Amino acid sequence: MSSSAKQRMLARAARDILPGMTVNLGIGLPTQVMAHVAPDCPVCLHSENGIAGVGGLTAPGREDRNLIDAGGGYILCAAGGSFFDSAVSFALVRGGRLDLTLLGAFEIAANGDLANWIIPGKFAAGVGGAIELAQKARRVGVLTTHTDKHGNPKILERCTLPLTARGCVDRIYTDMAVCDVRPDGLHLVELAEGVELAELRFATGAPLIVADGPIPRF
Amino acid sequence: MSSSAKQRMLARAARDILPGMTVNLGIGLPTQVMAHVAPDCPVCLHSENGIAGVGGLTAPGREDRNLIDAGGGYILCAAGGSFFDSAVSFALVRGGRLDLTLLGAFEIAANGDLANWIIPGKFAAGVGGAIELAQKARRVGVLTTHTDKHGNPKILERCTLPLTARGCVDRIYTDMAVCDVRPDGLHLVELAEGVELAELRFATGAPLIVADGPIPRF
Amino acid sequence: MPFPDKTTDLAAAISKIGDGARVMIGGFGVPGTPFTLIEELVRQGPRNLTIIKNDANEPGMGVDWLLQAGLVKRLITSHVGLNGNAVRMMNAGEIEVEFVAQGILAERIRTAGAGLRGFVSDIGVGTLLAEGKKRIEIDGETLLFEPALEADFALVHAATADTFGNLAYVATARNFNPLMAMAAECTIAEAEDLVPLGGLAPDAIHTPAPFVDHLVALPPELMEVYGVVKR
Amino acid sequence: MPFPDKTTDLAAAISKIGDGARVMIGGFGVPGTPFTLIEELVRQGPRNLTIIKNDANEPGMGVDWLLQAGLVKRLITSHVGLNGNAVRMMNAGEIEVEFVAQGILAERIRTAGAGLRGFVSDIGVGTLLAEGKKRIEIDGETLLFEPALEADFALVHAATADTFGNLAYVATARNFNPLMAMAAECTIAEAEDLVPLGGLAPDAIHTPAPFVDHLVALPPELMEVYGVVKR
Repeated sequence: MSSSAKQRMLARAARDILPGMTVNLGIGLPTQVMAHVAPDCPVCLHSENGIAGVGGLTAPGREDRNLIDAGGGYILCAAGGSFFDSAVSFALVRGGRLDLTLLGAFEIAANGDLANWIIPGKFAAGVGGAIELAQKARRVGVLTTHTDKHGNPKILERCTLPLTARGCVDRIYTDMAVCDVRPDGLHLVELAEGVELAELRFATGAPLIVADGPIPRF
Repeated sequence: MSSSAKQRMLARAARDILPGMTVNLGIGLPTQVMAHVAPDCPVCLHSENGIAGVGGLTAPGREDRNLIDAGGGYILCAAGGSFFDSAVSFALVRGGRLDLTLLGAFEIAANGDLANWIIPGKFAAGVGGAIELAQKARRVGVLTTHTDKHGNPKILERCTLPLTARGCVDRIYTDMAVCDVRPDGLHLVELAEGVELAELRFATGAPLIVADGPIPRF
Repeated sequence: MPFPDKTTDLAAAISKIGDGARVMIGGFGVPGTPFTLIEELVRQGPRNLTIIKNDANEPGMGVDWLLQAGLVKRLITSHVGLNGNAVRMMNAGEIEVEFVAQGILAERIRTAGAGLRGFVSDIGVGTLLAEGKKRIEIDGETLLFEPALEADFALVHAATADTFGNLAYVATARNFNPLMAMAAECTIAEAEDLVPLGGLAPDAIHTPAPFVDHLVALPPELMEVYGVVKR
Repeated sequence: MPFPDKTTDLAAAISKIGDGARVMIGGFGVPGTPFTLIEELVRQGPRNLTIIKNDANEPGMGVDWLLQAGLVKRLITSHVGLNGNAVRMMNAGEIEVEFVAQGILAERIRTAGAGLRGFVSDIGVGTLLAEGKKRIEIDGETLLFEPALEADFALVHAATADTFGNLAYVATARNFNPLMAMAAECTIAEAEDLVPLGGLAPDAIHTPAPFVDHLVALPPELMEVYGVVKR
């Protein structure tokens, strides 16, 4: 993934973060989306270790040893932010008060299944908070390179890895496209600048439903 | 119940409130026990509406409109007291952090069954916090007149009213006696000043086990 | 990072509550009862309400206004002993009353707020209160299933709020308020003191703003019913 | 009304923990991890411990000290991704690891603290994480029973404590600490700042003193491991 393709993907995901939302950004790529949200957009950033109102990353040397996000990054608390325990933090997630989460993925299926926590025999460091975020956020976006490092599709007809949650994904943002999971299958919403439809179909392991007319670009 | 018998009963119950205990006193007679605990005895008084560290009743005219006990009395918060929500308050009770509760009773059975919340057809205003206090405090004392206002025994072989909790009572304090519930039945522990054993047996609706030797008085 | 301003007009906030709504109301006795929100609810008058509150207040106060106005179909509560009017209406069949043990009521509300379906406990096993409850066998022991208790609206009273809806309660006025604020589809808070963003220490917030939908600032002079009860 | 003074000596407090104990340890990453209590636990060296903690810290820190000393039989956790040593020991069969979804872990601990037996949820239904869990049928839907998770000891880290054991945490160092403080037979707290009775505002206390058994005051100069992690 080129740096410019990555920036476009991050900026595109950021456009779906709307004023008034409470949002949780997963570790890795999703965390980087925040830099693309307009600074005056009223968004409450939740991190599952116990804060609503993340105010950005701390400048080096100014870190507060007691104030991190779930990825271990040192953060600021915005005016109007709050701290709470881990039970309240997940009550907020499971109770329907999280409007949006953006997560990473190993595999996504056309029916919205998500696999992002275990590769049996290779990677199994624990599910952390992913399962509850994926299953219970009101809206779930996945942010990922369209293919893995070997060029294989990460979007499949069915996941091969153990699932994080069934049918949970609403929208997929990649370096190549934005796709929506709908009851009748995977819909192409937008195509990245410079990507051809044939190229996208080749890199996608599930049938893509494409509306008539010009495909919007991002 | 004469005023002096009542005071003796309250003072006797107060002697079982030991340093370091967290204690909940039910509405009515039990609440009055606190006046008999030595002021320098380190006891933490819990009220189920959300305080640990009740510091006594407020002087008239000095009430804080936001600070009451579960009976609606205006109270003080001692230095070292804390406030919490109703879920935490009952977590403390059910979780085993309440060392002692003293409750009132309609009926008590020799096996420790307690009935103190409903008289079908007559009185049914809700169980409040009684059931969890009775079932989960580490030690449950009952404070009551030995007989009802018609002179009928309140201590019975079996309760006739719907139970608050089964087998929960450890000790009974009345104007006539202190009795313990043990696996083999109801044991007389102490007899009130001026009460004869025969008189006590007559006023008690269950067999009393009395140890050999002189009976301690209170 | 700015946050939404959730302050709104009293009438507008309460107008969302329609006939048949399930409404949780904070408070234990007077402390923490949102009298101003209740008064406006009575003024607007939706009917057949299910009210979930620890107690029924006292005659002429709070929940009693709703009862007297005939707006309540069902009351889910732990105790109504201080309101003889509620007892009378219950005995006369004018309202349905479901009694729940106080800590179980608190926990069922919290369970809804935590997005869980219910919990399993031994409270009430072998008593009248177990009747009609689903039994669950765990390790050979028969226990009771207590379903989550959720609502359409929660009306809560806070001492202090910021404009985003972070809430802080004082003393024993906390009680059911933070639990109910989590458990309803729509949470409406009234606050005695409204402060700007940052006016509440983030460590001292009892209800984080994401749980609160609408916020009504109370006038500096509170209604008399909020005061010390003279008995 | 005076209250008991629960302050005690570090070694004496930890000496209560014997072989085979189940020990909850607060903290999410560095914030809230009671490093001083853990260090003393390693020094005293009880074996076959079951450790319950959100994560395994990082190599050379906290829980990793217990792992390296060979004191841990079983680890119940949500994620060990930042500690490659824990992953290696797990893969080599040197420790048993039970992974629990983070919010379910928090809630199972809280449920024990609340004196309940378990809760029922739909989290993980139809996935690997549901395997081996008891199913409960509610209104025709198959849900999962999550048992309360209790422990013999909880080791927690507070920013401020009074002598009675009321605790206050700061920022994201709160995390699992208040939940674990409620869930163990015996709760041992370390505190950076010890204040006299009345030194904590009763509205701002996160863990009420009745949940705390022993309190260890930390020296003014904290170990380096409490500081900002340089990566």
